[in-house]
Amino acid sequence: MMILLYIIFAVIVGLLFHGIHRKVIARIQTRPGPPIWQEFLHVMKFSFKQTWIPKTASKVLFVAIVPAVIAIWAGALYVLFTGGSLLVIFGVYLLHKITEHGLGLSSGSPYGKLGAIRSVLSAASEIPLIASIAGIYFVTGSLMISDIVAYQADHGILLITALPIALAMYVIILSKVPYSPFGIIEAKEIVSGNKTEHFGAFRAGLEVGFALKTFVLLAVFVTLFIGAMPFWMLLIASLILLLTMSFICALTPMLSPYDAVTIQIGVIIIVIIYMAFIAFAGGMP
Amino acid sequence: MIRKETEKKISKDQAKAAALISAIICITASALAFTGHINGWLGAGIVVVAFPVFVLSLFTALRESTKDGDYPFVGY
Amino acid sequence: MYEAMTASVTASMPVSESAYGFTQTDIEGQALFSLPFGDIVNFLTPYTAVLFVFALTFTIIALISKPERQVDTVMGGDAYYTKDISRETLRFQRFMAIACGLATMGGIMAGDVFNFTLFTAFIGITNIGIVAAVKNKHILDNAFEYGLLAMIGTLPLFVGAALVLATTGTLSMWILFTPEVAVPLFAKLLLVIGVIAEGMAPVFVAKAEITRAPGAPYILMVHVSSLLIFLRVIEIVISM
Amino acid sequence: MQLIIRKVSRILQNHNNLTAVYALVVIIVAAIGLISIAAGEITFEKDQLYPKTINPDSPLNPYDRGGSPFVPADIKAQYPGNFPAIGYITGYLSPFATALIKISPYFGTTIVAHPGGILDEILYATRGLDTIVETSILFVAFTTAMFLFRRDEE
Repeated sequence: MMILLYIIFAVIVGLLFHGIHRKVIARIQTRPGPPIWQEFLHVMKFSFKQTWIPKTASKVLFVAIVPAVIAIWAGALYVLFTGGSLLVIFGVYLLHKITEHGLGLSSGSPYGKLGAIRSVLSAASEIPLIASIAGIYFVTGSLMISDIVAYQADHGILLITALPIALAMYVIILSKVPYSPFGIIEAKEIVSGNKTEHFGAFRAGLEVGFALKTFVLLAVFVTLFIGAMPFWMLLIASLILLLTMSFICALTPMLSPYDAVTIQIGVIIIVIIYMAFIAFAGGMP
Repeated sequence: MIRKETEKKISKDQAKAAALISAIICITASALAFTGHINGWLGAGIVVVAFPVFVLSLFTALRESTKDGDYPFVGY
Repeated sequence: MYEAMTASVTASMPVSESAYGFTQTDIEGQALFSLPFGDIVNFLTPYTAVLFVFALTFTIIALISKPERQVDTVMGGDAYYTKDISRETLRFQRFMAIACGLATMGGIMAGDVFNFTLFTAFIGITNIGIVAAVKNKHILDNAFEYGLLAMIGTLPLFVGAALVLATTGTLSMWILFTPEVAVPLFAKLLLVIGVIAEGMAPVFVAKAEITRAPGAPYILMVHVSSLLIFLRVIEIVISM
Repeated sequence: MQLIIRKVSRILQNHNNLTAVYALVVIIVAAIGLISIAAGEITFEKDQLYPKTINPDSPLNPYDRGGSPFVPADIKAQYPGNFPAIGYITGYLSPFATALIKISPYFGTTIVAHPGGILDEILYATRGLDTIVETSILFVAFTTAMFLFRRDEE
């Protein structure tokens, strides 16, 4: 498998998805919105700009965190396409959280710091994540993505048979999409949150990493809950999933930080009740 | 933030060289993994490490100018 | 007799990997590597290898990176000032951050439940050490709550390990991860909530406030260690 | 709905409630534990890896391990393959010590001179890495206490 081609393709598609996301949100709010290739323009614009490291920053951390973002998601993409362990991908999801903290903390800027603090707060979203992973293992008996895909070929798609788990995963992915109601780390009152001080080439690199992230998360959801499909179908299914999220993002205000956490804890309680229910009912229906 | 005037800067040539080298590493590793000369996970590991370097050095090489006074996107 | 003994020591040292229980699981794939320390056989799977590399990277960053200088704006004016960390505090925080990184790597590699809980307690102590060096009442208040939590958390943590030993008769993950051995749900829950208290607060409130402390690379190690050890305990609990 | 969320998040965001919230979680888990003990799900495994006989008359109870000096001790191990000379003081050597043995005939003279050397002597009890980690925890805790104490003096 040409891993490099897949990564580059995923970056392009991810950037395009971000653009479509913005366009849809704008149209729902009856604004014209930017063109869908706006995110490419962003990356180009940031890379043409001057780049330096702020004087107050912790230099090594400031620079190293950007390649870390790209590297972890590129690794997650490889694991996804080779049908490796689901645990690795969601390990990467949590590692992404660490890079978010690092982004905000490294610059010394108060806005970045606030973004990092909110990012630590929103780490409660990993609890529904763990609940849904345990739920998937509970239902399918394996965490290898290839096994989960094979299970769905035999037993029907998990989106229908294990809806609460899919719901929990949906909330997790929603909390990482731009303009999400859970996106407290980049709320407008703290400028760009933890990305504030990363400008120029660093910001362009971050956009590339985040594009990879969006693509991987959407593709993981589709693969986990709908099953194996040809590549073009995967892209279309991811796009439809993204569009549902665009509607939510366009129509909901951003939650206040602790309310976002509380709602995510509510989701885990639903998943736990569901798992207790199927445990008592004796396995899957 | 205040710009530190005495900062050592990476020249465009250095950035270009880094981008070229990391691109070659990426392509070689993924090609070798594709043809089966090295393990798939090893190839992926190399690409995962080299690709971010490629992205960052490419963007650093693309930057418009190393001198002050050139703000192409100020205003609309 | 003594010669015979030392000869046997030198001869039979390299233990082949097949001596241990599992080579392939449904959860994280093929075990890559094992390092025996007597009864405690540490190992890496693809999953823990990813975590290990990440922990190593951030430990190295903590080692070589200088701390950032936090900027505070003065309200009602244009002025701002930066906070500097004193040399002693810096050295202490760096020492604690590296100890924390080493403990994290140990916890990730641990192949034995009791050893894992020990490394987790180690992480809790180093985390408090990193934060305790900061001179700021608000942060110290939160660090105090966090320290209380870490102390309470050792109880479920070690009770969990003890229950695993009592109900299965062994502590080795190589045996516990095989499907024949059943670990009660209670022991698993105790392990998880123990790690939650050691590594991270239930809803992160104290930890989020701790993040306000200056010294980014070291404060970041608090998060790196707790999230990685949480990922590891999830893997252990699901595999058991 | 919104009011409930507000109310819950108001409790969660106060760091003084932290231990109370955690204690609630511990109580819930303990309740699950009591239920599962009552339901007979938790049973003691008779075949323990590290068996222990308690002699209540011994003044050393419960630390009385038994055995006599200068005779190989009766030690059980999970992986006897790692212990070519189990029961002896050099029953287990760390990987580093093993490497040194292979290149030097004088390892015995350095047995306490490197980290792991002295612990190799303790390792006859098969769980040496635990000993290392435990002492490291103590060391780090003392370092923190020392740092804070000295800072107060300034």
